[in-house]
Amino acid sequence: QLPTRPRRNATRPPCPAGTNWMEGARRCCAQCPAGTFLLRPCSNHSNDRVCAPCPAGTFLAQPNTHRKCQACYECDRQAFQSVLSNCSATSNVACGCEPGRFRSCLDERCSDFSCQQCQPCTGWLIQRPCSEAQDTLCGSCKPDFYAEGGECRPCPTSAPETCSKECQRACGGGR
Amino acid sequence: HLPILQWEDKRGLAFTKNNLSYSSNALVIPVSGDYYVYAQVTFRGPIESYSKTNSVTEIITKVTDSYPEPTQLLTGTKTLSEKGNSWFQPIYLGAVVSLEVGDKLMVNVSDIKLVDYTKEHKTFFGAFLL
Amino acid sequence: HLPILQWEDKRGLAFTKNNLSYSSNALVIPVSGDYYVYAQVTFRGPIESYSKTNSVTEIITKVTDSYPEPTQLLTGTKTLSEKGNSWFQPIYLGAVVSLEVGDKLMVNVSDIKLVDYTKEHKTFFGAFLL
Amino acid sequence: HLPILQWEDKRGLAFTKNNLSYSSNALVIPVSGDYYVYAQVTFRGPIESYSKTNSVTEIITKVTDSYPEPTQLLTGTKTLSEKGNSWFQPIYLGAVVSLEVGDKLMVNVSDIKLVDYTKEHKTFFGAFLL
Repeated sequence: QLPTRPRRNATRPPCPAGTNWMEGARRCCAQCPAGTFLLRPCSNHSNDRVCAPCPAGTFLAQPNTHRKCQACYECDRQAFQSVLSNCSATSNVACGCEPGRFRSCLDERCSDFSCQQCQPCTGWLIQRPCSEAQDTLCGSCKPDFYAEGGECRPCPTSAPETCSKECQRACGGGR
Repeated sequence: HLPILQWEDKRGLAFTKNNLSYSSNALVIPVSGDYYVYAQVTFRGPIESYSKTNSVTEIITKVTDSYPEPTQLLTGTKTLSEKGNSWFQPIYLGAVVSLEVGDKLMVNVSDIKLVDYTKEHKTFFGAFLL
Repeated sequence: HLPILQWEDKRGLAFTKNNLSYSSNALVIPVSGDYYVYAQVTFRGPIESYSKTNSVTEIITKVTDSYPEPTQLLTGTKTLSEKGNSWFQPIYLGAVVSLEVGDKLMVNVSDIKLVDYTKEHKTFFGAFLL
Repeated sequence: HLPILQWEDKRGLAFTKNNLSYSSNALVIPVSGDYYVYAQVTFRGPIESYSKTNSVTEIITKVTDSYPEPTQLLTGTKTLSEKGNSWFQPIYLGAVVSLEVGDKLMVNVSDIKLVDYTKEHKTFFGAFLL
């Protein structure tokens, strides 16, 4: 018996835009729109695929021929994360930090982050307010405050003579 | 007893088949035999109003009609040395165990508030018949 | 996206069979079904000229024809508390996932320079059909 | 060579079947094929009269008639950063390896005195044919 010539693996042609290759039907089939998944694939003679909406708690952000939607993430409420936008059929949940906190990223991707408390800068002028992305940046001491030991202290109202040099400078000693 | 984790069994990557079902926080064994049972729990902290955590523990437990108390099948215990700032600690467990039809498998943890439940690919639990 | 690891698929302990093939950094699924997918990456540091690393992450990812974006299947994230001196940190991941013919599996890491690729028994990746 | 762990193969959760037998600290392979081999060792310390331990290592090793030296199949190495006080560190390893009939599988550890052997669900070892 002549050795049979192995059939060249029919490399499939790239599918036109808006369609995906379906191994079962061995043809390109229309994608389902974002927010839906492929409930029933197209048969090999017609484009009769059936799409169904993603059930609650799942989503698909792109047109697809996926058999299942992806599960939404959850915001880490115990770590003081807040929901910036809820999960919808076409987008995953977006998480941020509760007011008065900023993101401390685990790595550059920042897909994992904790919500640290913004520093209050009591006695300091605020150079840059706390935001979702970064902590408050304290500036110099407020008027009627003077810097000492890395802190801003209120100018003494009485007994100014105990005032340090910096205190006198900032608080106008001898008032 | 340590708190028992609840699981999603349908959405996203989760699924059950071949009659291995999930009910009241447990995988229910449909046919006696040897199963490879596995689970990963990602723990994370610290949680603000919370004393410092020294260790985290994950236990895969079996509850069976033939014995009144749960049996600990697999245990992972890890002490923590991350000081103060935020920490992540995954614990993976997996092994072959002999199970009877009707046995229930659960995952217990030392502290449920330290479990990272936010993403399905970080904390998961499963079993398959050999 | 995170960097993708490259693998040896023939020499030493490495092998592929039953049409599960390896090409362009991915295991290619030959037949639809449920697979136990696993990988261990041993990370090590510090590396000179390198700012302090706070954490390491390993992710097993799936790329499929049916969706334009990769799907994260399994993730291990560990913070590091070894101060300054040299450290080793293995992360093992394994679970059952449902895959379609043609799906591709890859391993992403937070930082490829921290991966200990020197010994095949310290960093490995595989899958088998149930 | 690193010390070899001894195992219980009958009592409690332990069992051997399908001719996969245990003798002189090794699992003995009854038929050639691909096996998923796994082991977890829980290490714990410190031990009195003991200098500080910097790391722990677990290795699954193969001894075969066809080669005079053991082959390291899987290795987990972890540095320790727990200062002084008591610590626990589990290391899990698992992967598919091709084995020949008569091959022996063993678990080596960096230091046997640091192994927590007190509970069967914390330190375990096994294999199954795919």
